[in-house]
Amino acid sequence: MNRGIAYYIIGRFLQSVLVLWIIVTLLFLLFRLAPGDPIANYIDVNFTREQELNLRARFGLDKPLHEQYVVYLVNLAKLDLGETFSYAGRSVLDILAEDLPNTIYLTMSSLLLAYSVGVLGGIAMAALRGSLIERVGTTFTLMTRAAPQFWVGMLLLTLFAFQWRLLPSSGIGPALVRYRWETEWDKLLSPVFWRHMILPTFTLAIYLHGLPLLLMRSNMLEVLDQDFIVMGRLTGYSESRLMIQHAARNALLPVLTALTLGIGYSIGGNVVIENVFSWPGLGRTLVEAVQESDYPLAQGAFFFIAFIIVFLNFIADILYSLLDPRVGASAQARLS
Amino acid sequence: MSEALLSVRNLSVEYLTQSGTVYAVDQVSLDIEAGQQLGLIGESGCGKTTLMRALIQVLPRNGRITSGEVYFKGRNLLELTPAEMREIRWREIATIPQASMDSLDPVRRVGHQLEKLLKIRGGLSQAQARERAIMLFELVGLDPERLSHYPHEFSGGMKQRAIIAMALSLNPSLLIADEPVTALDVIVQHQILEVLQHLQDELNLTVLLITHDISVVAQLCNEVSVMYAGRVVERAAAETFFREPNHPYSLGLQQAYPNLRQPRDTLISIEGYPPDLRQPPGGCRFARRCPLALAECRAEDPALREIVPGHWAACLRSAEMDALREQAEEPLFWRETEAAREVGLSTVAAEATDAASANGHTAARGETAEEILLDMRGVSKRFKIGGGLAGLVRGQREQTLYAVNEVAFTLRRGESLGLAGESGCGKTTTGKLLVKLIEPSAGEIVFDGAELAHLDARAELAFRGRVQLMFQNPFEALNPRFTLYRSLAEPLIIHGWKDEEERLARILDTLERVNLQPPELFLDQYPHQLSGGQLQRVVLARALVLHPDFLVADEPVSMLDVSVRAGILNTTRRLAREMGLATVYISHDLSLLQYTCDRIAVMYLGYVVEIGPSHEVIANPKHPYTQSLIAAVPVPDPTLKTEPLRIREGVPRPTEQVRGCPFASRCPEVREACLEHFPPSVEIEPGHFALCHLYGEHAESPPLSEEQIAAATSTQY
Amino acid sequence: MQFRLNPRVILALVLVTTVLGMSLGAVSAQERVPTITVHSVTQAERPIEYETTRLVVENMRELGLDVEHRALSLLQFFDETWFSREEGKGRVEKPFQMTAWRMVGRPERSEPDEFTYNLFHSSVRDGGYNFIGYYNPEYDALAETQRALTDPAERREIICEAQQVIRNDMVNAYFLHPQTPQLVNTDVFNAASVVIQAGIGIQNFWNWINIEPIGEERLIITATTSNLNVLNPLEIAGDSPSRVTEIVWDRLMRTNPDGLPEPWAAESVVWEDSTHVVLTLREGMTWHDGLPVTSADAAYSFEAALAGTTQVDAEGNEFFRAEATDYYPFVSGITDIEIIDDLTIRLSLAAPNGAFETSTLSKLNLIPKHIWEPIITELLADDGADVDSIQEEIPIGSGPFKFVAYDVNEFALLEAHTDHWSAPKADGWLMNVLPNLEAMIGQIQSGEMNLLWEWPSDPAVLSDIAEANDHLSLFTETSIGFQYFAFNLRYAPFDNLAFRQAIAHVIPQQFIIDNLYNGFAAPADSFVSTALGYWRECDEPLRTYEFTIEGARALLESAGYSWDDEGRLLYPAN
Amino acid sequence: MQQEALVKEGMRGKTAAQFKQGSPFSQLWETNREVFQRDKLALFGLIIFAFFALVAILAPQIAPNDPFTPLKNADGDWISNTLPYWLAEPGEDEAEGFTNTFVLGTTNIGRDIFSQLIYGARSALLVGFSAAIAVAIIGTVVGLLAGFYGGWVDVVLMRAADVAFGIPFIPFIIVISAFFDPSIWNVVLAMSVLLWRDSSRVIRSQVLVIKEQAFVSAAKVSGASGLRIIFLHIAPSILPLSFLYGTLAIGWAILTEASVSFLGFSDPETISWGFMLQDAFNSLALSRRAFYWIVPPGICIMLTVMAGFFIGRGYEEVLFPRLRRT
Repeated sequence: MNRGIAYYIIGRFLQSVLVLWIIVTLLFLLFRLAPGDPIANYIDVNFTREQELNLRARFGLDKPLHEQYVVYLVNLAKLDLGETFSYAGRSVLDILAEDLPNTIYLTMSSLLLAYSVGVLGGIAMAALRGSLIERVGTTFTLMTRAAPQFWVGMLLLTLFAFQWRLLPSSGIGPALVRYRWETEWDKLLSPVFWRHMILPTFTLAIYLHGLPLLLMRSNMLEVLDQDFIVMGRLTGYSESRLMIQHAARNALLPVLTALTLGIGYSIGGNVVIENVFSWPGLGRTLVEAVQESDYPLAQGAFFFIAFIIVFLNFIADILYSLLDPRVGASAQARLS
Repeated sequence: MSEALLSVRNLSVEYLTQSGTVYAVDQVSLDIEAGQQLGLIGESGCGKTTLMRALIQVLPRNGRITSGEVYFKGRNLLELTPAEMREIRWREIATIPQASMDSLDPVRRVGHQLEKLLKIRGGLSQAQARERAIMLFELVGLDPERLSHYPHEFSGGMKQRAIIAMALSLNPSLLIADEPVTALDVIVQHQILEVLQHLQDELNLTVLLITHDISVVAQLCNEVSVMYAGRVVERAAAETFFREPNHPYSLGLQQAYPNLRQPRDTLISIEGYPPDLRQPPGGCRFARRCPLALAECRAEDPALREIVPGHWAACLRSAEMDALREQAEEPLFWRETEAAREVGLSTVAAEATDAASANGHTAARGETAEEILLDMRGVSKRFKIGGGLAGLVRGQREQTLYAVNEVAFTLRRGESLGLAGESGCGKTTTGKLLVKLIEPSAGEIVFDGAELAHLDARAELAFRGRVQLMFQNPFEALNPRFTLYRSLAEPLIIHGWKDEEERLARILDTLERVNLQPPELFLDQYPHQLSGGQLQRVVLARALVLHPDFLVADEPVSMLDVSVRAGILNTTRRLAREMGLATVYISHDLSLLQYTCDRIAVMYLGYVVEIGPSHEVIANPKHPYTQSLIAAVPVPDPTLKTEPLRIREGVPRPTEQVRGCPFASRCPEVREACLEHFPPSVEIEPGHFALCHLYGEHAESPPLSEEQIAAATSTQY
Repeated sequence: MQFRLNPRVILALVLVTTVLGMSLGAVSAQERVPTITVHSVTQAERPIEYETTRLVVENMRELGLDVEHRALSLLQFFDETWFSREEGKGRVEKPFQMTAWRMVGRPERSEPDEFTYNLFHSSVRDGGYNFIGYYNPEYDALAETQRALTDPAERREIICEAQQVIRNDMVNAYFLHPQTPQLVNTDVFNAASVVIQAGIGIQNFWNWINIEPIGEERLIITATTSNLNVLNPLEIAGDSPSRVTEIVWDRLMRTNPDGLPEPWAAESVVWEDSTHVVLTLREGMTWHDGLPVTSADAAYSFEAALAGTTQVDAEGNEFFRAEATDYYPFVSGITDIEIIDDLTIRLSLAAPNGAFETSTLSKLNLIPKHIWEPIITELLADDGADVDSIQEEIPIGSGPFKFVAYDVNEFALLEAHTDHWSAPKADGWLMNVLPNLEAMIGQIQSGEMNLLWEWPSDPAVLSDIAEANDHLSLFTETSIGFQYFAFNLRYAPFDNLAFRQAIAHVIPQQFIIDNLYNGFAAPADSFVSTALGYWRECDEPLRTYEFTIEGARALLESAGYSWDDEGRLLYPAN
Repeated sequence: MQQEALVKEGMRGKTAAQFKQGSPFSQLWETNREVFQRDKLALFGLIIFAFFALVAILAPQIAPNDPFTPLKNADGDWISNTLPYWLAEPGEDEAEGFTNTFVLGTTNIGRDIFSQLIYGARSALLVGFSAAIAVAIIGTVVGLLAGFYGGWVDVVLMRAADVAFGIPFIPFIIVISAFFDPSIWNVVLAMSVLLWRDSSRVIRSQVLVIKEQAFVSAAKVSGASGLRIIFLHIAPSILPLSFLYGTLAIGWAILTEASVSFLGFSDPETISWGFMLQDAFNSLALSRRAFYWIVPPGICIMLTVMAGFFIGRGYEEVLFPRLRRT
């Protein structure tokens, strides 16, 4: 790794920190300046004024805004996201740490499925360009991208869970099984968990496969027109070798970046599906927290998701610069 | 012909496009014998690349071969299965494709690509492949260490060498090189040619060289074929071809471009452009542009005939050619072609003025009589890249690019100055400084007595009305969404010409001056409806529509086909005289500058290393760099072989300022003093300056030893 | 990119137009009744309440009123109603005028004191439940009197009178008590063993210990849509956690299925006089960790609820900060706790309290001193934290079910405490959190769940399911909770009785019950549910307000209201 | 020959007004026409939009019933959970005291689903097009300014875009919808605040390319002001890109509005397809297998979003001809 890339990574890192700081500040302002009292819903109707003041003090809401901001930043830096309103005595981090793995399992399995299908499909579509199969295939893919995810989820739910009763409709497993899962490994090794994951995973994958497929297809078409592929043809390499080893490899780079970015966006975008399937993940917690006006939790969940997105955007950039030797240098080459 | 290695018979290729079928190659026959080097010359769009791709059957999806045979070592390639054809490719026929800069897979190391080729196509083991790769790199003059580099780490010349190495990797019987040196700097170009020349001599290669540049053919080939509009129009041994071209087109091409060794006062301009191959005209396809065309030329399609043994031409008048040749070499004669008449070149006025100015241009000028219009006083331009908060968040380290350094020269009214140098030497930046597109970092530019940096808004607008720029790429120089009328009216509108009729009158007048006739015909057109030559005339018209005092022409013809270059140069030169315009030409091409300019300044790494009267600089170069540049220019004459260069390719990046001479790292004459002291600007002849220690107080400084040179240059290269 | 005018700007515009309109109409002496805003939560949050409001708003318009229906998310809804009672003192500028409201039927609300006193006593106007601002000294007296009476019959008389006053004053426009449809899987449980608590339904303590498994499945599996976010005996967190706490922790008394208190963990409850009561614990009770339940534990349960510190607020006023905020009000009347022997304690009250057995002895959870004393001591030393920030790793109680596993907002799993003197018949108890109703009915049908008690949606769906599935039996019980429209009595036009009565007349009670509730509701006319039979056995029936728009108009007319040319309602001339 | 003909036509005497002024935007129309002429799917997309636009405009005329008011039978009771007439048992309706003319049946509180579907087109198109316009305008302006002026302007605007990229999209819209008035405009506003990020980046890089083209330098050399260059020379070339991102934003906006409605954060006073699905989901349409209620709104969303995609693809093919199929 040359110095150019190292410098690039440091620059990108600082940039990510800057972006995160701005997001965090916006988040702070959003939650503090929004209409409505952050603890309104939490204040019991029987509260005396004193009790209310006390509660405000407990959540640091009695201080002037700028002091609150400093405290907030310091706490965030310590990864202290505060205490929830609605979960007694539990820290936001605690709740989110419990949700995060579930969200990650769902995201990763659906992305894995979607991207394997998408990449292979994209290569196939590029190879079959102009054919009827390609036209039907891409139109179908466009349809899946146009259909609301939750609606697809609803239809799958109706058919597979309610009509045919083949698959469980919600959650990650019955409590009687779950309470024996002491570690994440127990959960991951349990077939029950995987059975519960099938419907939400497929629902997400149906939507997600479109991007890699279309991207792969257009990248392939673009790469296939490039001079080094012509060169490959001139050198007498076979079409299939050119397609897979040369074109696909080059076309794959943007797809990989899209995947890395996709992880972040999926974690943010799974909100709807997690709610349809009552999947105990970050998204469901976020929606519940917003509905319950549990401000610290909503803010924490939002921050968590934003953090993951910014982090993965950073990783995507780095990955791209490592995978594509041109990028690191392009920061320098941009000079002339 | 029986022993021909490759024999093409009546080959036709078509492209199916949305706007109709393009008959790109029409009944072409061609032979290459083993050990022969055949140069295939032609303008862009004449079908030479299509022909090449058809030979090895890698046509684009919409192309197809409609007739003909291609015999290679006795087998008809067109009858082979795709798998058999794949076997032939590279093993038997290797190709250096056009735009080979992008022909390497950007995400794999060059060595990997080469070794993989050797393994898969050559059947070598990894170790053998490695060994052969090293050998090949050495053969083409590349450091084998570079095998582990990525393509983006290679300079253009190095990439081209790598491609040549790949082409040679399987010992092919035939090497096809498609424009192998196009878009390379002249020194690099020369070196690649040297490599090819060397390989030809060493390996006795059979080569099919495809190029638009007859100089390259003159240097590399022993046989020449000329293609025009999908046909071969002439075929001869190289020496015959250059001595006695038979087809008028060949003759025109040879005389259309300035030749450094045999300068001419006026060049031939082959007006017009090749016919639309969707509907090829009946009769001779060149007739419209041919000064010798007769009525029957439009009716009868001439076949390729052997005039004398070994010399073939497709012209009805080829028999009379020896008699006509002298007449055909007269540039004014070419104004009589049908295409030229259509654009109004035959008008008496244009003819007279062009000729007059052409004849007058070399006359010595009284230097005192003319006032100084432009004065560059120690102008420097540095670009800061990266750094700061912006650079930090973008991940860019701060770097300073010393693009232009202490450039000083003056320009008088009506005078023309040429800026020469390799790409990256700062000549374009200097051009931008001259027209105030960018501001200098140091120094002053004084235009007509006013310092450019301190113009107020009104003065700046006035300045903008007096200074204009002409661009390299005419296809980009006009807003594609504007009609030409609008494009030409823009400067007038900006400069407050409110009256539409006055504007129109000025525009029409200017279009006429640039020989676009009748001007009304062009006003409603969009840029994409015009040919490159026409567009460049429009660009010139736009530059002149405000009647400026000063014009900067940045590579004005480098994007154009050879046949129309001369027309643009002639017109520009004439108008500059007519309008008393001071002109700065920027070009990498010294022969062009010699043709157009009173004085030439040679730039290197942002410094003007030599400046003086054109004929002086060309005929009697003082600076070692200028000497190298001139030596590197290929000559369109097979009898004049160029000398090997003593200078290395590759301009270092000007990111640090050296203590000594900026050229020291490449200089064949480098002395000890060159590393220590910045060279003085010495006036060797009146008005002829060189920035070199060879002529200054350190002239006696001892030359460096080989080791010292290596040490001095390793830091930069 | 201004897409929309700020609602406040619109409001301002409306006000300006109104003022303009009024000044134009100044020729006529009478003033138009200004635009009325009726609040409700959004359709997404409570669809039926929302639809009801829409319906009533439509009908109010028939009276010549300009009515705006303002549907808000819960948070904003509370901001603009509960927290905006008085001009200038609320969270929003404008105090609320009329809002859809509901009181949920919780077991502790079977005791009429809660509603009688808290909803209408003038002392709780500013911060308490009397957010409508009802002020009637005559009523205040009734509410205070019933508190002091310990004789049920005497109390009933007063409570009947109080109901009359509220009904006649049309303080709140009641319209129905919801009936929650509930399902029990009778393949799993003996249908005869199901116990229904008056005004509550099957989700009651008695049912949990009585319901009798008859087959392989010996676990009660139920579900809730609401949060299950804390299991803490000193906190009342909500409906679902209460289901758990009431069976994990025992209580000295329990409200029986008819809504009346009876001794439970206390073998006897003896009133020495109206302010002293002696409680004797049953022998042999044990905590789930095996230690015996003693009088010290019982006494500590009260002490823990009373624990707190005196603090000073930002303005320098002293105030008492209780650790167990939720329970402190129930025990604040206790002046002394005396341990008499291992099983007996005596409580002294500051004043007689007729509701003490129901609202204190039947509510307070018995907690083990050996676990809670260290916790409370630590909390008292710490300024910031309350007892509600405590979540035990393994909660220990002495109730008939003991804790096995719990996952916040996911599930709570309990097993039978077989050592309990009234051990449950089932082997265990599991409650899942299932916010998704589709999942809930899927599970009840498939047998993954065998008892459904919470159903916040269309009741017809459940009755259809019960009909379609032989193994599911439908139970319905009228709730002690009720739906109503609350008026802000402090301001015009709702300070006028005739006006309020007219509004009451335009609520299509039966239509709502038939269409929105599909019949699963009972008409309401008072804050005491008809499900609480005892407290409704009054001499005089309550006044009825039948649905009649014509009648409402006639009522308004006779009270001096009139209509202008555009049909808009005008205030009476002074 | 040509020349003579021209002179005969009297071209020499033509006045300035007779030549095309060649407004820089005049070719935009050409580009648009090219998109729809070249690409049948894009044309199909346009037809879908036109169809839904017509439906939206004529909603009060087409819809047989008010979308909100529950329908009542002869007894005044709501006609709830009625099957579409083509699925219902004949005669059942008469027995219940009404005539079943409902194309898609009724909801659980007796609202006409078909009428809701028709009115839903209004909010879908409203959301889609206002978001598209906002995205196109913000993205274009930001991209133009950042690309043209570079330097600090660029850094600030592109960091703002990075921030927008870092903000989780749906959660952000949920939070905004929950905190402020539940209104369709807040959803549009929230989307506009984020969605410009893609278009601005692409437009910026396109501006960087165009800015380097010689005709822009030519304008500068001629003394054209920055604004003149931006609006006359650069903007017309990047407007098709704005259209492209605008059309893509239509789909995004409709999908997002549907998702947010589905989660219950939308304006309860506005019928949208997402709201209908939310209503259906919460009213247990799934367990009733009320496909006539669940499927049509989803299809409508899908069709409108696809129409946006189709048109977007049409633009893409014209703008980035490399992807063109040959």
